[in-house]
Amino acid sequence: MATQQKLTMANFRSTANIDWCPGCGDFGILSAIQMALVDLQIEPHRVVIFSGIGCSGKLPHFINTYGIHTLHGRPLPFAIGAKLANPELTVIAVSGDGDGLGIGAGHFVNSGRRNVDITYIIHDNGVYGLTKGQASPTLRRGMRTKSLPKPNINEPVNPIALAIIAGYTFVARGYAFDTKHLKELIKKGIEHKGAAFIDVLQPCPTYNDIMTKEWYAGEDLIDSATGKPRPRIYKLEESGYDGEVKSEEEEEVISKINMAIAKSYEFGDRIPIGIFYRNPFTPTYEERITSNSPTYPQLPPAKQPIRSKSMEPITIIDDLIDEFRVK
Amino acid sequence: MATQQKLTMANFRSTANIDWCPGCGDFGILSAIQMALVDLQIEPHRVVIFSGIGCSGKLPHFINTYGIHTLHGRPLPFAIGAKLANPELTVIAVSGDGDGLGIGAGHFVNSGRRNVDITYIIHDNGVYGLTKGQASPTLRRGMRTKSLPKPNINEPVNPIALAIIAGYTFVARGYAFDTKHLKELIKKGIEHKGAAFIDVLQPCPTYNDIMTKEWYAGEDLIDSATGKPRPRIYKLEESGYDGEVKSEEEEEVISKINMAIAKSYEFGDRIPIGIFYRNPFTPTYEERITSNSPTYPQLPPAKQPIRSKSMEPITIIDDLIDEFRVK
Amino acid sequence: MALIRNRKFLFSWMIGGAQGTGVDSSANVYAYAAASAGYYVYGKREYYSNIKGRHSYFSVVASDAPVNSIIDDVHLLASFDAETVFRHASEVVHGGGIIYDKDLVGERLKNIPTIETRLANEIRGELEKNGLGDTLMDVLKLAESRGVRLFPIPYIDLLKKVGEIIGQSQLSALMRMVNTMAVAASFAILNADLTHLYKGLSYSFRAKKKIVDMNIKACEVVYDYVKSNFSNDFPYSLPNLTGREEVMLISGTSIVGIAKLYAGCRFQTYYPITPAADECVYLEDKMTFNIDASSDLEYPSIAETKTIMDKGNIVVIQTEDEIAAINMAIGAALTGVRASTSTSGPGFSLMAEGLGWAGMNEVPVVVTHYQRGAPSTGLPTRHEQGDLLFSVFTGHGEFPRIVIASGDMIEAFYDTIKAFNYAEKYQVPVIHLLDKAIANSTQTLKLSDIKETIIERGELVGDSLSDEPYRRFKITETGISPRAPLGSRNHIYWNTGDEHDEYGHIDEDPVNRTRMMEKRMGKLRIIEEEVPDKDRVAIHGEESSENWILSWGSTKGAILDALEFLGNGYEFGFMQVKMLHPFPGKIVYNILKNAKRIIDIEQNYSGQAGRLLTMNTGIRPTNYILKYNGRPFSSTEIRDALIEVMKRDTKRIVMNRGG
Amino acid sequence: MALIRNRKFLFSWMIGGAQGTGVDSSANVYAYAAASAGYYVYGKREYYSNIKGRHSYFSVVASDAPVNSIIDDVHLLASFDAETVFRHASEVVHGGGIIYDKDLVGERLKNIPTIETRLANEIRGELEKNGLGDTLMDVLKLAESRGVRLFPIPYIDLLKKVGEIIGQSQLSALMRMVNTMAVAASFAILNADLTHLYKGLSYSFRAKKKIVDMNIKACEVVYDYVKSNFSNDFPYSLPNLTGREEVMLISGTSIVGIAKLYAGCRFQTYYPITPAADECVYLEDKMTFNIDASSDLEYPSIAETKTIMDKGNIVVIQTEDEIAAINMAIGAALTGVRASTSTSGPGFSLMAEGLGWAGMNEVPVVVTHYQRGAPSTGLPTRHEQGDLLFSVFTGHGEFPRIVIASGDMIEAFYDTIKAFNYAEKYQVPVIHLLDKAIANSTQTLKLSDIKETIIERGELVGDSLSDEPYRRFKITETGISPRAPLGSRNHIYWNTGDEHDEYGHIDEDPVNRTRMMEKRMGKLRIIEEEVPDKDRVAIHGEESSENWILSWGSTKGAILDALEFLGNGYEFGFMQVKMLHPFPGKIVYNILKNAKRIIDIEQNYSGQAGRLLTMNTGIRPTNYILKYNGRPFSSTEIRDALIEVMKRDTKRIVMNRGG
Ligand SMILES: Cc1ncc(C[n+]2csc(CCOP(=O)(O)OP(=O)(O)O)c2C)c(N)n1
Ligand SMILES: Cc1ncc(C[n+]2csc(CCOP(=O)(O)OP(=O)(O)O)c2C)c(N)n1
Ligand code: SF4
Ligand code: SF4
Ligand SMILES: [Mg+2]
Ligand SMILES: [Mg+2]
Repeated sequence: MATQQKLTMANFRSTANIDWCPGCGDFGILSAIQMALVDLQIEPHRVVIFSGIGCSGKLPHFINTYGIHTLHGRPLPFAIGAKLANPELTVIAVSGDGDGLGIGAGHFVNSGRRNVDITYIIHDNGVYGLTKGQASPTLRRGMRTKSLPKPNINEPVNPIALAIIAGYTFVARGYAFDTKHLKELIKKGIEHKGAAFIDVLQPCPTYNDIMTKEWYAGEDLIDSATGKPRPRIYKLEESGYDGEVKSEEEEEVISKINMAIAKSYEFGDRIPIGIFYRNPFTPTYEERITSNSPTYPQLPPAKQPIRSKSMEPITIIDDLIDEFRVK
Repeated sequence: MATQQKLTMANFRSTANIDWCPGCGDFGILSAIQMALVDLQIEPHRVVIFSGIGCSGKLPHFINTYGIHTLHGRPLPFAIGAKLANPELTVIAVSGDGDGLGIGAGHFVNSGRRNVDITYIIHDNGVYGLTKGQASPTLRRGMRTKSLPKPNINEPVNPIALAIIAGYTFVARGYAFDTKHLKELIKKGIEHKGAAFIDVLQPCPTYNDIMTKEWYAGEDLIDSATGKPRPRIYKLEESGYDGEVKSEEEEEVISKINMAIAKSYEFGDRIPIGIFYRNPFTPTYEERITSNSPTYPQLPPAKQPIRSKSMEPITIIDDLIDEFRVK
Repeated sequence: MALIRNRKFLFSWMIGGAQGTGVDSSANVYAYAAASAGYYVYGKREYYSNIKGRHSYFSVVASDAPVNSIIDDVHLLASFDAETVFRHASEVVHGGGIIYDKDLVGERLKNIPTIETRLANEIRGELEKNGLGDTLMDVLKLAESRGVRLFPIPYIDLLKKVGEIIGQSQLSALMRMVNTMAVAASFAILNADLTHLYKGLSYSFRAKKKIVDMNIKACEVVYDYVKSNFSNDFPYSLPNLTGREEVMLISGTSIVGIAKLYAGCRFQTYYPITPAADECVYLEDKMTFNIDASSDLEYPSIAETKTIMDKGNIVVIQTEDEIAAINMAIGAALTGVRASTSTSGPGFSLMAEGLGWAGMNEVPVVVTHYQRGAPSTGLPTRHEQGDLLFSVFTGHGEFPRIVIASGDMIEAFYDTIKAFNYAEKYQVPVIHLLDKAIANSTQTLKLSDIKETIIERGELVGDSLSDEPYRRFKITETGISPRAPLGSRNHIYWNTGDEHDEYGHIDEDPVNRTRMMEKRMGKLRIIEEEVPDKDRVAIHGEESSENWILSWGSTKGAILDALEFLGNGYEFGFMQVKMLHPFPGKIVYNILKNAKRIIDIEQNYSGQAGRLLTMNTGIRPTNYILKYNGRPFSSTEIRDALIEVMKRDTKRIVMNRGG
Repeated sequence: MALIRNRKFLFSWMIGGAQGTGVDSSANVYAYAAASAGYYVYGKREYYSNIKGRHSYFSVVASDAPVNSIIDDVHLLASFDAETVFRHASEVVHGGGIIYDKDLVGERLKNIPTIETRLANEIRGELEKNGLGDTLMDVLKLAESRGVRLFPIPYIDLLKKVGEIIGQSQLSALMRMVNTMAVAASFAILNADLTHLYKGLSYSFRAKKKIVDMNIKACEVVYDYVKSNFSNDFPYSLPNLTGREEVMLISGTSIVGIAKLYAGCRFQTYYPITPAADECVYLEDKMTFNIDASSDLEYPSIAETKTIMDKGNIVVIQTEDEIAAINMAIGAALTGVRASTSTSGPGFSLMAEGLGWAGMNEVPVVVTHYQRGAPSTGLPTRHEQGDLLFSVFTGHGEFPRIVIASGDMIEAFYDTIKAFNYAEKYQVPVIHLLDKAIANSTQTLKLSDIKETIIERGELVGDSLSDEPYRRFKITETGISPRAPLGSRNHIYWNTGDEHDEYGHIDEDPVNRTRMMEKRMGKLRIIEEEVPDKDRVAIHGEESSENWILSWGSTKGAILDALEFLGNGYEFGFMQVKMLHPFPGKIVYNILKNAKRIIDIEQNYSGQAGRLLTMNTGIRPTNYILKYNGRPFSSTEIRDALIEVMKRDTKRIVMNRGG
């Protein structure tokens, strides 16, 4: 690669008009991704961002990288297809919580099992934003956000625990309005070799009138001593928690899984953000493909020539046909 | 209900020809279900068994109860629809591991969140039986069963842990060839108020040449002391394990969840069967519906009259229309 | 059927603004007020797939006779932001007026990022052509030069005044009333009776009396301002009318919701999607309702004890996806319940497999399918009739289904009930096609249009014991086998998506297979024989004409209105196909075989109903009037296009109006 | 095109037995042996959706000229269980023979639970009519009375003998060879050369020499037994033939797999489903293959460094469902890779939404769709052509796609390559229709039929920098915009399922919408203009005839063979539609407009191609020959039905043969 000018935020801004509601947490996620790419100095054309459908789904349009706004619930299969076809791409996928954990739950679970080297971000706002505020799978039972005619009767899904059980090897939670912290998580997620999942708490000021910015800031939890709000959100790394798996030993892995899952149930007056779990030892899907198909890393599908310059196929099928030849 | 003759196995046998392979674990599951129904003395017409597609999917045809052989991956939505429409039915759903955890994973997760009072059984044989032995989601990475051209490159899903995280309130594992034990699990699952999930280890002698009956019996693990095989399978209840949640306290619930998940990773030379987790405190979906809709228990959808004997609608819509009337 | 030709009055009002600033509710207030003043009203909503900030607008037509569509002309444009005026000023007719925010006249086109580049260029081009700059004032000047009256309103000043009266000094809180003020200004200009507006406010804000009172104050202030600042000679007015029948003002999704309850639907599943979700949220809200427990009730056979209650309930489940939605509805339907699911294009695509299972197992399930701009995610909040052929052929293989489409809200009401009747009588899935135009429009409907109806449930068997084992799929002459709900004593059966024998067990025997295919598919013939012609095809206009219009679904309103506007000299027969599958080939053929012209009017690219016509009768439309820009036809467009067809025999006219 | 009329020999052999007892592999051995002896061979497999125990059978036709279908007559039935004889004895012709297990003659029909009640009753009825009981012996007697020769074989005794020779005393191990013995007995009766059989065994068991050797011993023993126990005058024989071209013996799924590699497909996704999975498992097995690194390679533009290797690889992913399969393939295709997914009916239903996204975003993706018995789960292992209309109209809304169907294996090979060429040239999803009959049949194909071909990739842009920003959906005259793979320098773009502007950003502007619809849908016209007629319609038979056959897909073989058997006196034109969408309306119309008879031959209930014909040309078929019992047409059936049509002008003939 030729020496390049240093990339700045401007390089990652597209010309599309951002049409999220004022005060939406999605703005924070957008900047965090852009900042992470600036920090990592990845050229825009080497990045592809996939999204599903929802307010969150519009995100790729606002970033100047390849942006593929797919179908509701399906960003993961699309993203995995692109990444495996061209592993040199930096692939990020984003979903809403309905997108990723409702209609997309089957892909969520089965993608964990593959551990493809992508970064997957869920905009966790507790509602189906773009369809006007129905309960999303993360909304707690009994809650009744603005648009619900009746309180929610579904138990919420626990995205962190689900991701760990599904096999994601990097599992973290961020907060949309702590952009710097989120940026760091995204950077680590991109740098992590394997499937990184980041659940991002994202206030939706329009429809989620319960889990608001103020709520996360603990404005209803006044510390009797200081008279100040006690923020719900705190950072795992500042609390001495370490979710990093230190060795391949089953015992170590399971103990870290357990610790992380126990932690993931903490969600009320205190809400942890940061890395819950990271296992650098599980081989990526790309490595596993290589074990069956040794030329894959040098010549992944997108890099393979398939014809000569005179348009003839270059695949030799004589030996394949010969297996069926009648002798 | 008039006094009835005692129901026997014969009452639960259908006339359809059972066409599983000789030695298939599915036979054990079939008998266990039939035995459970006999033990519980539930009249055949009050039971509906839903299944997906696969060898496992044929099961309802072999039982003399209502039997609904649905689509690949979809028994849960069908079953939940029927149960909620008529909560008096005893509803059992069965899936293959591909059916329930591959294509059906999204329903698996989201059904846990509802805790509808049904019993869900997965035939866990590590392969896609009816399509001739491809790897199922529970097959471990690196394994190469009979029909695979290459070793499996997916990480397995952990059905027990997934079920607990998803919200099933009764989570157990059985073994197809310990029919009595399995029968007891199924009985408890049916009696449990809420969503009961039972993962059944099911040898597939035709395609899974690794996790065979002999393997479960530990025939490759010869105890050097006794010279006898050391069975892999052991019973949780005999090991002092108790997965029953004893109080509604969050702490108790989370500690039981953690214990169960830790246990669920034990799968190798020792494989536990029995109840991993049971939480009797979570309200069922039926109860939650009732909280919004008080007439539901007495008049669930299937029991409601909707017309008069002269075929006129009996729903009064005057007040509904009045809300839109221009005054 | 004669078309109304004695209409005296038709007034078209439009309000616009950013999403989230109350355009919708102020339009409802206006529409209700106009209806309350004695008018028939039709309102059309346009909005982006966006929650806040993008431009939305509402057109409301008021008339002394029933009106079924919008027209292109705007008589009075009410606005409170600049974008609305930039976008819509050119639609206001000579003699019409524009209400706008006096303080915004300096706004420049190039500073409004939500106007698409293409449109901005078009507007700029028009301004330049007239030697104007690109401010709001320039646009207004241009309008004025075309004879449009300008009504500048100092909203902020007036709001401050209101604030003083009600004791609220925070401007941001007051700003929420600016939309109401635009309506009140309209009423003042139109010399209309404010009391109707107040009724509209009470209707719109229901329980929230405080808000209503505040808004009433705001109305008064702006009304006074208009009266004292502008001359009272605007050519249009909305005097109180008398003599109209009692009406309701309702949207398509609500009337379908009511119809489902009335039809006895007791199980509804859905996954949120625009525009179907509104119907489902309505049903969630009305989960419990009254039933007439005093009538001679017919209980389902499986109800062993007859519980008498005067409240019924519907179970409404928000599922994890549309696959679960269709399959859960089918599961419920198997218990004998009337069950349905509502969705739109993308969701419907995901239901293809489930629909086939229902067809194979002869389960009555109703899919209410609100079409929207497609393909793929398409134009989620815009209109289209693009899913017809897909609905007729959804799913691999061949299974019987019924596809019906409603032309307007009253039809939607009855068709909803018919959908369940067909589903149960013929034991087939029924796809009820609606669309965004019906879903999101509001219209005054005569209360007298809601008449008695009946519920037909087809052959249901009870708990009776018979000598032979129950055969769920018994081969009968009609192909219809008596149906038993799950849980019926003595009627155990099996279902499978595999080919099956009469008991429902898997059966691969070739002879059985052929029989079962014929049993199932044969039901289509029975349907053709039994369903009355009028429920399959509606004929409007001049039956003796050589010139025929072929259409289906919500184009009906605009076509009927256009035919009225065309007046004498243009006589058309108008064939509205109501049952699209099985296609009423014979009926249609007999009418169209001698037509000189067959003009296919549809809101899609390929003339899908025209293609079905050819497939089923061999007859081809001679001309097409199509539109696929995401906006419903106005009656003006259809009128113009019909004239063009008649004058020049243009073969394919693609309309592209609407913002 | 003239049909072969100089065939001298056609011999039909059948083997049956329970699934899991080697019916399939013994049929392959036989077919290979016959091919090795110099014959052309066509083999059809029938089996239940079951792994072990249900009846399966294989019909193999051998001839001195290419053969493309089976016939109804069986000349020699080879069996080793009772069920096969009960089921198929009646198909054996006068002069033919039945090989069976001597020890099973006492088996009773009523003790065979896997025979469907209907069929058992039919067989019993036939026996009773002839005053016979219900044992296997009775069935054999009946056959004998019709002039069928009986060849009882004492399999167990002979196996024991084999056991002695090879030193294996466990009968259960020896039993696995009983299928081979049935083949060897056939060879003995047919006076055929055993060395071909040995080649067949080596081919079938590949590396497993020990098994081959054991089986050879078993062949010898049974051969000797037959030779010394039966007279040598069976009317049919299989002498070595010379003069045939070099051939391969292959199944449809394998040849498609090879074609995909040849076409440069480097990414395949699938979710297991019958019968598509076999193709995918084949590809998984051939994950690495040779490429001609010495030719003048054209590297993709994004390959910054050109790695030269003589091995290519294909990534084959077994996904969690078909929704993931289609979408993952699309994701891969976006990187510039040729990507495809293979499926059957139920899986295809789940792809409806993904397909629409590909259409909307102009992504070249190939769906190889093997039809099977439908609707729903249907008849998973049986044949049908029931998904045509669904394929043409899959998905909500309107988007361009290409639907092609192959008539036989060689067509399947070239069509696979064309599918990718079309997909890339026109940037549309391509649905390649195949079916169970092609997938699971084996046929001898001339090696010389695999000729050179080219790979057309359409407009691909490289990394070149241009002055203006890249517009992925640039409006062009053809509607085709130069395509850049993800990762290309200077070509950043966006995709969305929403309507979009030229850059790929969401755009709801009505004018843009209309343009984009026209851009995309307009490509169908370009396809119609550019694709040569012969790739859209194939004409066989007598072009000058007034009597035309209309068909598509795998019926081709049986129709061609039937036309040959009909001989002079019956001259038909046979129009095989190869591209079903866009439908070659003009070409077809010009040929059929003057036809007196149009006989639509299809394997579905509603004559789907006939309906497409009418929809696109207004022309209706005059007669139908249909079959939907899950079994492919035999040429005999088509011959008989054509005669019936010609003699009696029967309008709709539904065939129902095949077990
Ligand atoms: C198959 C399908 N079903 C439904 C929809 C309608 N839809 C659009 S956005 C959305 C939900 C978005 O919620 P979420 O994923 O939480 O994203 P958010 O808007 O909250 O960011 C839905 C259901 C769709 N586009 N496609
Ligand atoms: C939508 C769809 N995709 C694929 C199939 C093909 N199919 C039939 S059975 C089966 C897998 C069965 O595996 P599993 O669920 O593990 O059940 P088992 O046979 O092992 O009991 C599949 C994929 C189908 N019927 N429907
Ligand atoms: S609706 Fe909520 S999530 Fe969507 S843009 Fe507005 S604030 Fe953000
Ligand atoms: S293939 Fe396996 S799971 Fe299926 S019936 Fe045979 S043994 Fe059982
Ligand atoms: Mg959300
Ligand atoms: Mg399985």
